[in-house]
Amino acid sequence: MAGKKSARAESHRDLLRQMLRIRRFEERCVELYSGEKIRGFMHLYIGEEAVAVGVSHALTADDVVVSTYREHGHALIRGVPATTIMAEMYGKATGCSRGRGGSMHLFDVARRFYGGNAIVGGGLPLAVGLALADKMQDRNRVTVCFFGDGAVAEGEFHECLNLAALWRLPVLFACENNLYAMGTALARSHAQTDLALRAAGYGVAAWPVDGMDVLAVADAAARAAEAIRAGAGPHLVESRTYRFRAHSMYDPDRYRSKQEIEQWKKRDPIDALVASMKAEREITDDDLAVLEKEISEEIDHAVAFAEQAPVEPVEDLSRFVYSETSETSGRARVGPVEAAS
Amino acid sequence: MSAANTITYREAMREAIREALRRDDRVFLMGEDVGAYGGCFAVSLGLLEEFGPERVRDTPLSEAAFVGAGIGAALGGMRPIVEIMTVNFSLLALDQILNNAATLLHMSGGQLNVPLVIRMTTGAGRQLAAQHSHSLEGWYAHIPGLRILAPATVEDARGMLWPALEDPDPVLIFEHGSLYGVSGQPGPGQVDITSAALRRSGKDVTLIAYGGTTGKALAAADVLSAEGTEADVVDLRVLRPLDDATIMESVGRTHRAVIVDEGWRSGGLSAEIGIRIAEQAFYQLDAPIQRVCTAEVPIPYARHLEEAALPQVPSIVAAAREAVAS
Amino acid sequence: MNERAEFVMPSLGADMESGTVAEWLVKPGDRIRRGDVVAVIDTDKAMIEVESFHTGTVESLLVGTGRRVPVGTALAVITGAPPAAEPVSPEAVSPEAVPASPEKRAARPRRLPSAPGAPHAPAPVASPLVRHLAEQRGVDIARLRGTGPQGRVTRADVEHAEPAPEARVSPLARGLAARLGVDLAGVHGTGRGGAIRAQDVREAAERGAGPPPPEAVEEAARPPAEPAGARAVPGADQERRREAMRQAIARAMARSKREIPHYYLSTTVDLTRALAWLRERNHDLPVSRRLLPAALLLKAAARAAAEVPRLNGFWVDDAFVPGEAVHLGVAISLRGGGLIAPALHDAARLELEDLMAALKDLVARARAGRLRGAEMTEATITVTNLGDQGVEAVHGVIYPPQVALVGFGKIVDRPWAVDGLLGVRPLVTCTLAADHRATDGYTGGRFLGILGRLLDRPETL
Amino acid sequence: MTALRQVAPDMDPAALPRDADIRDALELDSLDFLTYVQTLSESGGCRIEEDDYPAFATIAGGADFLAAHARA
Repeated sequence: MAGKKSARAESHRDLLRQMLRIRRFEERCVELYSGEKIRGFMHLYIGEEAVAVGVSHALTADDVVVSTYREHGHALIRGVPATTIMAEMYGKATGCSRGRGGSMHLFDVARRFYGGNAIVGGGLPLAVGLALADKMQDRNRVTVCFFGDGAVAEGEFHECLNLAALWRLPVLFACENNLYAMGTALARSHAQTDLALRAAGYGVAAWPVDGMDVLAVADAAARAAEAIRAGAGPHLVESRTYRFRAHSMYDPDRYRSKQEIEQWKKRDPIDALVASMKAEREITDDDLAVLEKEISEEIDHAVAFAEQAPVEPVEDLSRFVYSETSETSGRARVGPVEAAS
Repeated sequence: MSAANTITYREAMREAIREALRRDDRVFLMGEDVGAYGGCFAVSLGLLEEFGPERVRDTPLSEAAFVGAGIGAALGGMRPIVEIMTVNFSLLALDQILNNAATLLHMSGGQLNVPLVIRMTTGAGRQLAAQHSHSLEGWYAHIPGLRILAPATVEDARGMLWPALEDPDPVLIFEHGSLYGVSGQPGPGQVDITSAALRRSGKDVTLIAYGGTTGKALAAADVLSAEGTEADVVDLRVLRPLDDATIMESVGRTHRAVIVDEGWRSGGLSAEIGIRIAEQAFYQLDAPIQRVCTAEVPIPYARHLEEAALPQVPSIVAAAREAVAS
Repeated sequence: MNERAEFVMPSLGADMESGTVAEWLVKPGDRIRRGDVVAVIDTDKAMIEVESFHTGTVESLLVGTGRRVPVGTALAVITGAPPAAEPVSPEAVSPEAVPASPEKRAARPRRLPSAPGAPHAPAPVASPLVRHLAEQRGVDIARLRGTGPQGRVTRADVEHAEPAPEARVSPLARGLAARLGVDLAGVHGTGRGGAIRAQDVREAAERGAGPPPPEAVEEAARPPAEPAGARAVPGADQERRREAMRQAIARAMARSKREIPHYYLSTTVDLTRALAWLRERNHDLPVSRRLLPAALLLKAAARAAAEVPRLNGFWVDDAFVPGEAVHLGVAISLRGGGLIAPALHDAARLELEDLMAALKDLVARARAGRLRGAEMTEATITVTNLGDQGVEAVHGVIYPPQVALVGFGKIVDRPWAVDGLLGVRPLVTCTLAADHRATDGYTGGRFLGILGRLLDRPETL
Repeated sequence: MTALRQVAPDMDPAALPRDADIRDALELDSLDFLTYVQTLSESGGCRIEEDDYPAFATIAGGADFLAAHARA
């Protein structure tokens, strides 16, 4: 009994820790962006942490993640080091995409993190293909594809749901419904705002879930992943969530009211988990302080790493347009997944 | 009529796919109607029966999804051959081809290569009108990260697929619709996918063509030869990266260039080749560069209008005469 | 504000220590441009047209015709034009163009301006204002007939002149004209809108290079007592020149044998394919466009020199200086004795037809005594072909400061083993004399190997 | 004769026997000889193939050839 309870507490602490890592990391990003260390588009995940953390909780290290341009959180909790993520946002050579990607295009094949895709809906077919490869090669993996409510309006969403269902591919469609496609509210762009119902039309099992409750998300994702691994084909989990900050650093946030934002902030997923853990006596203020300190040190380290990281030489500008193996060793055959693992 | 070992371009392509499916179990073919129907142009006829529905996959009419899935499968260690019915339909998958296939390697700092082959039909000449007849390979040749092939001969149709599958990066193969019934020698096997080929040698003028216009350029060279003008015919074969050396070598000998391109003239491949000649062989030119391109209209249906819109042997001959005279 | 520069007696070869002004082609007050031919210099070996390295106005001539002066002696003073009308380019007054000592000058071959066009008529006189106006209006002042005092071009002349039509010249033709020394102004274009094409330039070169008209020849052959044509040399003088040339050759060859440790290699090449190819090629062409085997031999030598750059250049100050391109010296024996080896400019890149035209032109001008200065100094390697004399092999003496000399003998039919069978084949013996300070026998052997291979594949030449 | 004077201005071709080899007598090299043949071909308006060159080795041979091939 005590063992089970402590395992539960451990699991909760891990969920909290991951959410806090994302939150604190992004808060530092805002500061660095304002200080012109980070440039380009930067989309923050603050408020939505429960979704990434809950879904990822259901995955093993072997599973694959395809993400969006709001992917700092997904990358962090899939094990991409904070150092290489930060260096990437600094545009440095030791960044996880060697300075070619920036905030929107984080990649780490060794962690099976197939990137930030900045075309809304563009990652969905990739996920379907990755799952197809797994199926054809008899690998029992789940491919998770994160996408937002905006992507549900794209043709690629419908094509991919159909194709994945048709071929019974091991894809977990993880919809992060934060109610706004940039500035367009869900009700202004979807005739049917219950997005999970869309999946039903393709014979895909789908569950809507409270995206501000990390335990609920984790539970739904675990059930979906289990079914997928059992060969039941694709599943969709729609997490209803909210971003506390504007769409990107450029966004004046004119399309929603202050009251609405404040309302949602009362349901902050981190506060909610902390409250429940305290009630269950799973965590103390001292524990929390230690956790915060650890995370702060991790982020300090990442910033220091990025600050001193070298920049990619301009002479290397046109590298990685074609595979270097093809130029140097002629017709070498490279399986990227195998090569990286 | 034909020699024993002569096959059609269609058969050559089918043989190439069959060989690839046999040689490497990571290879599979997918696209609209490639299975039960046998391929819109009957290229994959019989392959479903031979290899089964896992490796010869009919897809829904979802170009973005199945092209993107091909990219994902390539990332996952497979070697997909994706067939798109015509180049016009490929526009539905352009997002995936440009924003993912051509871009992932660079955007990921070298982590993700995409060993994918996409085949599609291109070109006019079959009265299929304006949504099945365009030559948009020049658009694709604009994109860094892709290799663009245009097999013009049975030998290339037979030999280009395997090296394309061995290429660690995405390769697009454009098959001109008018060529499927053409017969020829399949050749000994593999060919390179890096160079242009000199299909005929002459000293007076260089005709630069590719894919569906190569045969027309050769026919024009015959006409010219009867008039005493000997033409070099360069078959580009690879539209990206362009084999500048072969082009410049030829123009360096003949000092006159005629570029034949079934694409539209404005902002197209012919413009690219023309300016490269100006950049690299300006002092070799003894006459203005000539171009024979498709008229700047959507391809019309009526036969006489379609014929008038496309590069034809007489227009190539006329351009060559102009180059030699001016 | 005005720059003053001296036009000096140039060094036109390692063996030239002095020269005689045979003729002035300009007079005080004439406007000249860099590259214009301004004087004919008698170097003992040939009459050579010499170009100016300066743009400006001839202020005075310091040395009269017939006076022999050492290399480096100032011959004329050239004053630069006001910058507004004609900026003097920096290179025109750079020290490079006016070498300090004859020794240095003789030793270090300079980058010379590309061969200028045919001799220009003295430029008409005009004020800076008028020149400026002409430039603005696109009028070529050299084509105007001046109506002012002493033929001076006036403002009204320019204002009434039609702008010179922009000549349509293909890029290839323009480059060819520069290489062959053809003045485009005199070329008739046969392309659309009168565009000048390569063939037009070749034909013009052919005409320009062809033998002088019979009248001129007769005039030249008249007894010395009679007044001679402008550039004809009186007989006694000719005798003296022949003697002087002998002396110059003696000096150069003695220096070569004294300083250069020669090594010699030779190889025999089967010309069956080359001659068959040549025959096929010449078959349909008029005589004027036919190639001689010599053109193939020269082209092959130039290409081989391009591939073995250690043999193409100069030995200067105890070090090898590679040539910037293959300027192929061609040993030309002069009728009546003597030898001269002017250069075919950038011969490795000339097409065969152009090389043939250039060769005809060069030989004709060498024998007419009308070579240009650059042609006398720029050779980076020399070829001597004594085949016409029936000689089978030449073991030559290198022309310093070059480091190699290629020799071709007579093409002779000889028994030759091919694929184990004896056949009669046309053979030529190719020899190489090379400077052992610059290269070793291995390099020389490589050169002959490449030469042989090139001659076996004439279509690639 | 004019053609010969062009290539060998220092010689007097009129003094040559009609059957002497002009290449030897006038010390012509192959380029001179080509120029000679070219001049005759152009002035005579007559096509001369490479195979015909040997006929031009003597003045008599050249004259005979031209007489036989000159335009009617």
